[in-house]
This record gives sequence, structure tokens and C-alpha cells, in this order.
Amino acid sequence: MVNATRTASSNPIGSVLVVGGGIAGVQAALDLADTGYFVHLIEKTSAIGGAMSMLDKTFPTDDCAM
Amino acid sequence: MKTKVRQLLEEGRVDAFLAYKTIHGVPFPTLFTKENVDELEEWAPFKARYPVTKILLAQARQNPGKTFGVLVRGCEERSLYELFKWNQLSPDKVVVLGQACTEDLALYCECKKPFPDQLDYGEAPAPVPRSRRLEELEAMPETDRLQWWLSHFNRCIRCHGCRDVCPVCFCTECSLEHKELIPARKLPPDSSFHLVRAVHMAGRCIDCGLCEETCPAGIPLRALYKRVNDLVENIFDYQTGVPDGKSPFSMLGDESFLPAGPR
Amino acid sequence: MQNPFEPKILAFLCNWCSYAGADLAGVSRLQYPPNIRVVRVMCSGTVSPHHVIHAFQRGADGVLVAGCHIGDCHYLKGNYMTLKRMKFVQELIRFAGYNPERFRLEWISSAEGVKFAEVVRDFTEKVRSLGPAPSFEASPRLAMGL
Amino acid sequence: MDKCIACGTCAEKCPRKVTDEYNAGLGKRKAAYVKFPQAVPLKYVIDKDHCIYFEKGKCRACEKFCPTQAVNFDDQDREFTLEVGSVILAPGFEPFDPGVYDTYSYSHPNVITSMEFERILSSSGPFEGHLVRPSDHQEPKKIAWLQCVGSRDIHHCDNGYCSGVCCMYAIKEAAIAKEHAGADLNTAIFFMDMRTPGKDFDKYYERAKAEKGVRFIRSRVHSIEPLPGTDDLAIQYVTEDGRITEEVFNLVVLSVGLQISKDTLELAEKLGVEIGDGRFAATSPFQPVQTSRTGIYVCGVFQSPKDIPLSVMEASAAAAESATLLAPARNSLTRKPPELSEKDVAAQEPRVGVFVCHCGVNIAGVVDVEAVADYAETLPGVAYVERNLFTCAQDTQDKMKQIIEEHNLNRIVVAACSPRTHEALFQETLKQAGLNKYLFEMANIRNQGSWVHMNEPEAATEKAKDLVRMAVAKVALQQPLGEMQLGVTKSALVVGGGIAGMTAALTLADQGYPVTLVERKDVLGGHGRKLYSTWDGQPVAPFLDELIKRVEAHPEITVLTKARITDVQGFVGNFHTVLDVDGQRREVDHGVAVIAVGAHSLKPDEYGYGKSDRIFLNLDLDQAIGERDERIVTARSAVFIQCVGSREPDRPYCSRVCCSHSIENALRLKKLNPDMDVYVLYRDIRTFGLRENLYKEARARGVLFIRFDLENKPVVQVASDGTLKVTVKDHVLQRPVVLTPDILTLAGAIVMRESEADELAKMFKVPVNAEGFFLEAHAKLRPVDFATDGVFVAGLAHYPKPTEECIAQAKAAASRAATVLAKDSITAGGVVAVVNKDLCCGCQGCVQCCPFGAIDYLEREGKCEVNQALCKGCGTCAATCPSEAITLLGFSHLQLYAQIDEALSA
Repeated sequence: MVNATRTASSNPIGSVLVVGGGIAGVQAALDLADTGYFVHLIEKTSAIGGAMSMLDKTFPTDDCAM
Repeated sequence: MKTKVRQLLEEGRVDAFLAYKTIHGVPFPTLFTKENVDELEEWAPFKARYPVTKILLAQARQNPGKTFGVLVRGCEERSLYELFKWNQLSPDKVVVLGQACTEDLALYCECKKPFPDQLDYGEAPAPVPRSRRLEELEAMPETDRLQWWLSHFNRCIRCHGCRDVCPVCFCTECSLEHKELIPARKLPPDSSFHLVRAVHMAGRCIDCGLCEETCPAGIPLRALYKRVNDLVENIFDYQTGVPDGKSPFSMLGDESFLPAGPR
Repeated sequence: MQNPFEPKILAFLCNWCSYAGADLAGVSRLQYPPNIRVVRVMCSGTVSPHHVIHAFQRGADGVLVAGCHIGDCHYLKGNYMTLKRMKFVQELIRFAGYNPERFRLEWISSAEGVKFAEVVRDFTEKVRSLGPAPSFEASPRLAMGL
Repeated sequence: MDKCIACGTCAEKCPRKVTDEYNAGLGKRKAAYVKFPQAVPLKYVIDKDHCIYFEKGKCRACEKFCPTQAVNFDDQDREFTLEVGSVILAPGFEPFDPGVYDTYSYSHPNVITSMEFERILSSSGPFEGHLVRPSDHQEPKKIAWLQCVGSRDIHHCDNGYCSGVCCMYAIKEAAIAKEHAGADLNTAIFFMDMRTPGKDFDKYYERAKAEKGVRFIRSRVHSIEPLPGTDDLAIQYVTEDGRITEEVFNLVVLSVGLQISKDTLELAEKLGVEIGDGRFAATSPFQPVQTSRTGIYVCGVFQSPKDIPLSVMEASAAAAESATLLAPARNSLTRKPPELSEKDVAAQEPRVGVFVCHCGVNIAGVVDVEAVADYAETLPGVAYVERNLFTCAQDTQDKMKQIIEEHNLNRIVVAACSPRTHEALFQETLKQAGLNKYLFEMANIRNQGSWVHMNEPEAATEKAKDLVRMAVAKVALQQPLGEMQLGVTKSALVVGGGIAGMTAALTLADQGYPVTLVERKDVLGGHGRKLYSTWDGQPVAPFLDELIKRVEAHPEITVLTKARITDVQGFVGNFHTVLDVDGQRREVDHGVAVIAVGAHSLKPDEYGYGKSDRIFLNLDLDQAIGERDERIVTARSAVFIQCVGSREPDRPYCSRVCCSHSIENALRLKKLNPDMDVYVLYRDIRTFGLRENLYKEARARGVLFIRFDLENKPVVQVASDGTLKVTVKDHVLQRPVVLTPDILTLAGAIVMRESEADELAKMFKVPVNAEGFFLEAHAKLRPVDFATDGVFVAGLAHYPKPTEECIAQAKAAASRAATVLAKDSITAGGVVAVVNKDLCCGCQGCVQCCPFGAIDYLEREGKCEVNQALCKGCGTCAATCPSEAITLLGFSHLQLYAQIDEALSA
């Protein structure tokens, strides 16, 4: 049941494609790069940051989103 | 009270007791042990103003294992609380006996609490909640106040007496001697000398007034530090010289739940 | 003709918010008076009352400390310390006879280029209107009452 | 792109104005533009669809004026083929387009979306943070928010789900708007259920209500009518007691929901990734980031509607899944920078090199660069001064390197732009030239010089000289800073053997890291043992059994039950923990720790709990239904009471899971006996995200929902014969309703036992919040990290949450932990604080001031010490120490005094 879909190959490719440069994509890319994988991060606009970069403040701490 | 001291020494609850001994009619702070406890009889209370807790600190540093007793006034007890909080003295190595100040002294000091929590000797006089000196100073126009302070600061001969006598000045090195902050060999020193010291008194000063009494130039330092203490109390709701709490300047945010001290 | 008084203003800006806000003011070409000299610090919590007092002693007409908004500190809570210390030091200089308006604490985020320029404009004008800061310099002549 | 120095000349010269999508269409940008000033990468681009040259074949103004010849009109779209081991989909969402609501007048300039309102509030937005409305740029006096626009709606659109974020952002926007405009601003939020089921969310809501005076009106608004002759808008609504009311607002904000874009759906189809309910990627609660296709993972809103912290958790979880899948190939494709040797200049007299940049005309057009350079030559310690057209250009870096070597320079100042954008570049050049990268300082004579004093060239030049003098004085006092490497114990300690703890342990063990799993009780499983199913009806027990089996059989996992932590020493990469395992002392070395100790169910002291065996908690009911308990089978009516112990003054948080749990059980009862009368007494139904389906289904199946207020809580009476009577005031009928259920279920709160959490928190030097839950490093961006490095949190110990979020968070914690374990060493040092022990008096003022718990008091020496592995270099301690016994390297007191002195010396 757990990991039922995982059929790991014994010599996989050590790189990952991350689609989307918003907060989730960036976090995934950073974690992978920091754990020893090469990351291709693709983003369709000219800068990363996604929707969060458009926010003024964030709930509930009123932290500056930028 | 002399009996109490004798008892403490004889029962071995303290290794030495710091109180006064009268020599040629003048009281001197003296360490009493089992051996010389009889000399205590010659001392009469209320006469002396010494930084007893500073002497105690020096003794405690030299004799880390030993337990000391000490006879304290209100301000001296406050200084003990601060020394405990600032981790300079261990409360389980100090046994306190307390005496109240006279009413005259309380008025002279404009003391908010002229008696210790541990009151073994004397009657507690009425506290003096307001300082007239401070009120006069506050009422002064700003520019006059600056001139007033400068006229006093300018008499400073940089003897460091204020610091050396201060029972809560316990730093190993004093930044007043950092020449980048206070240029050396300049007399009188920059006014920042006194303001930097005032910063250090925030959350520490217990208003004993020894600094002002010691100052050979008669600089009204006590007024400066009284004000500093008031500021800490007004801004941060923190009272210096009480057993609980911690200086607001040694804690992060109000919601910090980080554990304190050594582990 | 005498030169008009140009105040000397020292500003401590935290690296992550206020210094970035100052940079953004530049990117946006917002104009403000050139009287300010910036000392970049990693966190406004690095600024000790010693530094503020030292700046006034050395002849600053105004001192600005700016950091991230409370809650936005890159170091979580460094600016809580800034708030405490600076509030205290401002009251201290007031008691010493210095006009407390010569000191200012501001929270300026990295997106607030406009605010940075406004603060500098406003503070410079304020300090200009207060005139040159009175000297903190001690002089033995005064001491002797001459 | 390499040539662009982001000076902005192209945008300035570009004659074409375009609607700015970054400002949600409220402002204009040029066709040559940068998305926003803090953009990464900070490069200007040309919008091909609007560029005059691309339209008409001429213009090229940007190319003509670009000082670095960075504009290339011949650039073409190129196709790349990448070979990767896995794919993570994080395509995000598109805000719902409210144009389809024909009664909401969205075409009116003063009816805007929440995204547009965010931009209005933002200081980098179209009105520079000045709160004005679009039609006339006047400050609005009255603003309304309409919730659930494009969410919980299958009439105007096909978005039956709750978007899960709009309630929060609307409250935030109203509160911030009040901050901008002052207390006079009248704000009203029209809503159906207020859904703030996250950590500290309810507190914000209550504050907005009580302290900020934001009005909350429970009503679904039908239409927004422009008021003729004004720019205002009229809103008609029905109050709770049934009256029809009309109010006029100056501005109306539509709280638009989140939805998956057509592009994303096409991408999913191309990838063969199955789409599920609400057009979100199909996943299972037990494998929340796994798509239908092996090796492709999903995170963020494409998984299901959610807020930032959960998106970040899932992102890390997806990274963990990829890392587990590709573990054999770890480090096979990453590149390592070459080792460079460093000259020892510590004992040398400063020989400062100053490089003054023209930045084309950006600096030289205002500042007299020659004069600044000449002046720099007169400064003490300066050995060499160079003028550059573009100091950051690649060929200049080569030249700089040569000059440093030729002139034996040992300190470098670059007078140019901002260290925030360029320090790293120049530091790299220093390293190439064999200098310690910290022997460097920048004088910011562009962003904080020429650009802001364009009309005062003389003053700007004087300022530039001052800034150079300050930088030279500072750098002369700079010593090379060492970075040391500390070893990493490549194993983990996981505290707590529930679903979260076991998942974290497995995720790390599957990547090859040894794990010690510590459980207080004698069995694994935790809270999960009592759970019947996930919200979407999947049974928990088989999953849990399998999980326990895998954990117990895993060669890399050591399970310690009946184990308690008694002491923790050390720091990131190097922890040493002492355990009491069933009376035996045991010591474990580990590099990271995951705290997943779970929480507890509240035992209520109200609503007759304990006075009748027909009063259940949801977990008990789970079990009773599972066992076909007599009390359940024979019941003809059932009542659920929500918010038992949650959202109360002394426990001001929502327990997040109870609404779904109760409705799930209500449905189960209905399935068991469709004729059973089932009532849910609630305050707000908080079936966030796709859980809204449950709510919908429950209503369809005849479950009755009755709302109550905190002021009018239901009253439960247990008669002597055991019968139950529940009285509640019905809001619609405006009178008390008396129910006599056969079974009553209380949706009790999830709580922390503070003493337990506190003890662990102290040992790991991590904080807890007022309710005893562990407090993460950052509510949004670091939801599983602690401020203290190397320690992570997952599961209920962080905040009440459902199974799939526990699993995602546990995988995220494992991912974050793996970033430590993947390294052979931890780099410490650089800009960190150090204590001069000779000066330290042990007062510990610094210890409490450190936001990262990086300062220890050494009892034996009576001194304090900074742990360089934990220090982040804020310098708060340095400013605390009265003796100035603490130095923040790179920003020492001496350097700051020197800068102050030089700034004021002119």
C-alpha cells in the first residue's frame, strides 16, 4: 500500500525538473539542490516568485511578502 | 542581630560574615569569622556607607566554594538581587541579614525603598516615591538642561570612581576604557563617557548613590541614573532591584520562550 | 554670504530591509537630500546605544536607525531589541538635554523605496529646522565657570 | 542576458506603455521592463507581443541607449531536451476571473479582485501603497469584501471546492487597509462561513473583529449595483434575521478563489498525470504529493487549494519523494566549485585597492568619478585606484584580478552600486585573486548616490567621497574571516512514533540515513490507531499497519519504545542525546532531530461529557461505528456539537479537523441508517479545500446544520434515565430548538500538554507558542524548520491537522533534515559573532538575546561562547554586551566607530 507506486530504478538520473518558479517550486528546488541533486527550475515569466511576490503582506503575521 | 551573626558563624551556616567594625570611632567593613566574631560588638549600626556587596562579590570570586553572610540595607539587598540575576553571585552562597535605613538617610537619598525585604534590624522608614531633584531637572527647558549637564560633566577628572564604587559594575573590562568609544587622554572626557555609563546602568542601577558620593567633582550622577531607572520602569514595566524578572535589554522579544541560562 | 546650514545625518540601515529599501529608492530614481551617510549593518539589532551616542558626540546633527518591520526581521527578532534599545536611548538623550527629534527609528521594508525617500526628506528637513546640533564637546572653560 | 546590468535605461527610453500584469492590470509598464524591482534574476526583458520593433520593424530605442549592448533582437525561442530522474509540478493557480458573475459589475473600475487590492496596498504597487480607488484615485471611506467568488459555487462556475485562503486574505486586507487609512475606514466582509482553521488564524480574526473593528456580515450577496451619478456601489443583502438591507460602498473587493489554469491542465495531460476532483491533480491522503504517474510529484495549489505554509511543506515533501526515488544517484550530477588557495595577508599593513565605477553614465553622469578617484588616492592605506566603465563586466573582473596580484593589494573597495546585488560577484573575483573574500567593501555611489541626487552633482560627488572614505576606513580594519568545516553525524533522531514520526523516519531511512525512532509508549502508531478513515473515506488501519511493519523491518531504523529523552547536547550536525529506554540509559549521536510528538484529544468538561455512555468524542464514535456498537445501530437520532474546547477565550484556536470529522461521521451514520435524524450544531463549517464536497453531500443526504454563537452555546441535559436533551437557539428560526438525540458526539479540541512540550523544547532549545504547540522558524516560509538549525517539526506537535497534512509535513521535515545529512560537513564562520573570553564576565545578557540559541554559557569557565554553527550573524549580542566583549566579525565595533567617525569627519 505504502509506496506501492514506487518502482525505483537502480541507476536513476540524479537530476530533477521543477515546473513553476513560485514559492513551492523554489522551495522544492532548494531542498533538492541542497541534498545533492541537479535541478532544472523552469518558470514561464521573466522572474521567479510567483503569486506570493504580488502580495503586500501575509496572514496572520502581517509579514512583508517580498 | 549580633547574636544572629554569631549563631550563623558558629553553626557553620556561613564561612564568613561581612559587617562593620569600628576603628578609631569609624566603621569599617570587615569580614568576621568564628575567630574574630567578638569584635562585632564594637560596631554601631547606621553610620556607614560602603559598597558592601561589591566587597562581597570580590570575596566570593576569590573564594568560590565559600558561603558568605552579609548585612545589607535596602539598596544593598537590591544590588544582591541584580548580582544574582546577572549571574555574578550565587544566591545559595549568600546569607542575608537586613537593616532598615534611618528616615534622614531615606529623605537624603529620595529612596523608593529604604529597607530590605529581609528586615532583621531597625524600623522601616516611609519610602520616598518621588524625587524632587529629578522633577526640577525634568522641568528645565531642554537647552538649559544640556548646558547644566555639560557644566557638570566638564568637571569630570576621569577617575572612574563612579564605576569603581558601583556595586553593580561587575564587567571584566569596562567599555569606558575603549579608546575608540571614549578617546583616551582627554580631559574632561567626552560627554559620551557619562551617557555610555548611563546606558550601562539601565536595568542595573539600584540607586544606592555611592557614585555621586564618591565623585570628587561632585557630578550629580545619581539624578542621571535615577532617571535611567525610571525610564526602564516606564517603558518596559521592569523594576530594577527586585528578585524576579530580567532586564529588558537581556531578553529578546516579549514572546520569546527560549529557555534561560545554563543547561 | 554664509553657507546655509546643511545637516549631517548618519543612518544605520539593516541589510535586508531598509538598505534594500534605500536601493529601491535609487532604482526608482526617487530624489532625496544628499545629507545622509549610510552605515550598513546586518540587522538593526547590531546598533547599540553606544553607536548612537558616539555619532552625536562626533557631531551628527541627526541619527536615523532603520530596520525591518516588526515581525519581518531576517533574524526573527533582532529588531525587537532595536526597538527597546532605541526607545531607551532616545529618552536618554532627551534627558541629557538633546532634542529627541534628532534621533529617529523607522521600519522600512525592502519594497518601501518611496517610504525611504520620504523618511530621509522629512528627517533632513526636521533636522535642518532644528539647526546645528549643540556641541557635546566638553570644555574645561565651562567647568571653571568662565 | 549576461550583459544586462539592470540600470533600467531601456525601460526609461522605451516609448511603448503596456498594462502591467504584475500590478494586476492596475498600472502601466514599458515593453522593455523588469517584472518587479526585486526580480530574480534582475534582468530586463522585451515583451515581444508589445514591442514596437517587433510590431512595426522599427524603433530599437532600447538597443540604442543600452550602455552595455545587452539588447539582442535576434534572440529566438529555443527548445531544450532535459534528461531528468523525476519531475515536480508546482505550476500554481490562476485567480478566478469574476467576469462570469453577471450581477457583480466587475467591469466597474471600483469593483476589483483581491489580487488587485493587494497591489493597491503594496508600497511597490501602482499607487505606492496609498489606499485609493481606481476610478478617481480618491481614498475610499467604505470598502466591502465579498467572499466565495469563484469558490463553493457550482452555479456561476464549476468550483464546488473552498479555495481555503480567501477568508484569511480578506481579513488581512481589511486589517491592513485600516492601518493605511486609519480607524475611520469602514470595512465589511460578507461571508458564509468564516474559515480560519490554521495556526494563529482565529486570533487574527478575533483581533480584526474586536480591536480593528472590521465588520463581519454573514450573508451571500446577490448583486453589486453601480450607484448612478457616483462612482460608488450599492450592495443589497439579507441580514441574519431575514431583513433586506442596502449599503453603499466606495470600493468593492471580490475575494476570488483559486483555480487551475487551462495551461496546467494541458501540461498534466501531456505528462499523463491524472486530474481529480475540482481539476486538481489526483492524489491520495496517504501519498499527498504523488501523482498518478511514478516519478512525477505535485505540490502547491495544483495539488489542492491551500495557503503558503502548506504549499511550502508539500514542496519539501515532493523534494523528499524525488530524493528517495533518486537516492542511488545522489551527488552524481551536482557540480563542486574548485578549491582555491588563499594568500595570508592577516599580518600585512593594509594595501587598499579602490575601483571607482562609472556604470556608463549611471554614475558618471552625475558624480564626478574622476574627482572621487583622485580623492581616493589621498586616503590612508590606499595603494591603488582604478576607474572602470563597468566594474561588474566580465573583462573587468579579469583585469581586477590582475591588478590585485600586480600591486599586491590586500583589501578591496568597489565604489559602484549595491552590495546586495554585486558583493558576491566581486567577492568571487577576490577569491580568484587569492584574497579572502571578506577583505572587501562596497561604496554604494549609484543606488544611494547618483540615482537619488541627479540634480545635485556636487553634493553627490561629496557624498561619494565620504562613502569611499568610510569604506576604506572600514576595510582597513577588516581581517580575513575563516570558515571552518564541522563534521556531520549522518543520522537522525525522530521523536514520536505516530504517523508523522514514522513517515519522517522512513523518508530519511529510504534515502540511506540511519534513524533512531523514539516513542514514549510501548507501541508505535500514536493517534492514528484511533482514526477510522481519512476525510475522503480511506481506512487508516491498513495503511498504519503497513507503515509500522515497514518501520520495524527497515534495516536503517532503530525503534526505541517506552523511551524518554532526558538530555540533549550539541548542535546541528552534532547532537548527543541521552535517553531513558524502559529504565535503561542509552546515548545516541545524531546530526538532526525531528520533533513529531503529536498532541492529545481534549477530555471536555462540558456538554455532559462523561455523564452518559451515549456521549462520544469523534474518535470514540469512529470506533463504535466500526464495531457496529449497539448504541449506534439502534440510534434514531444523532447530534454533533462542534468547537468543543476550540475557539474559546482560553483556547483561541480552531482544531482544524473537527468539522470534516463530524460531517464524515454524520454521513457514515446516514449510510448506516438513512432515516436517522442527524444534526450538526456548529459555529462555522470549516470544510476547507475539497472537503467542501463532504459538506455538500451531507446537506444532500439530509444532515441538518444549526448554527450557534459562543454567547449562546447549546445546553445538554442528561436525564436520570439516561436520555439526552440538547437545546440550541436556531438562528434562522430565532427561537430555541430542543433535540432529544440517542447519541451525542462532541467535536473536542486537539491540545498540547504543556509540561511535555516545554521539557522537550528546553532540551532542543526551540520555542513553543502560548498554546504549547512548537513554534516554527517562520509561519509562512519555514513551516517545518526551527530557528535552531538541525531541529525540525512535523505533525500535531506543530498544530492540529489532518492525516495527509501530517504526512506531507513529515516528509517535508525529512527533506529539510536531509539537507543537513547530505553534506559531509557544515560550514561555520564568516560573518558570525565571537566572544572575547578574556573580557566576558559571564553575565549572560547575550544568551537570552540570541534569536537562534547560538550562545552557550560555559558553567566551568563562567564565560559565554558563540556556537559558530548556529550563529547567523545578526549582531544582536554584540550590541547587548556592555563590555563590547562580543564582536560581529565584519561589522566589529571598531569598524562601526571608524565608519561613524569618517562619515562625520568631513
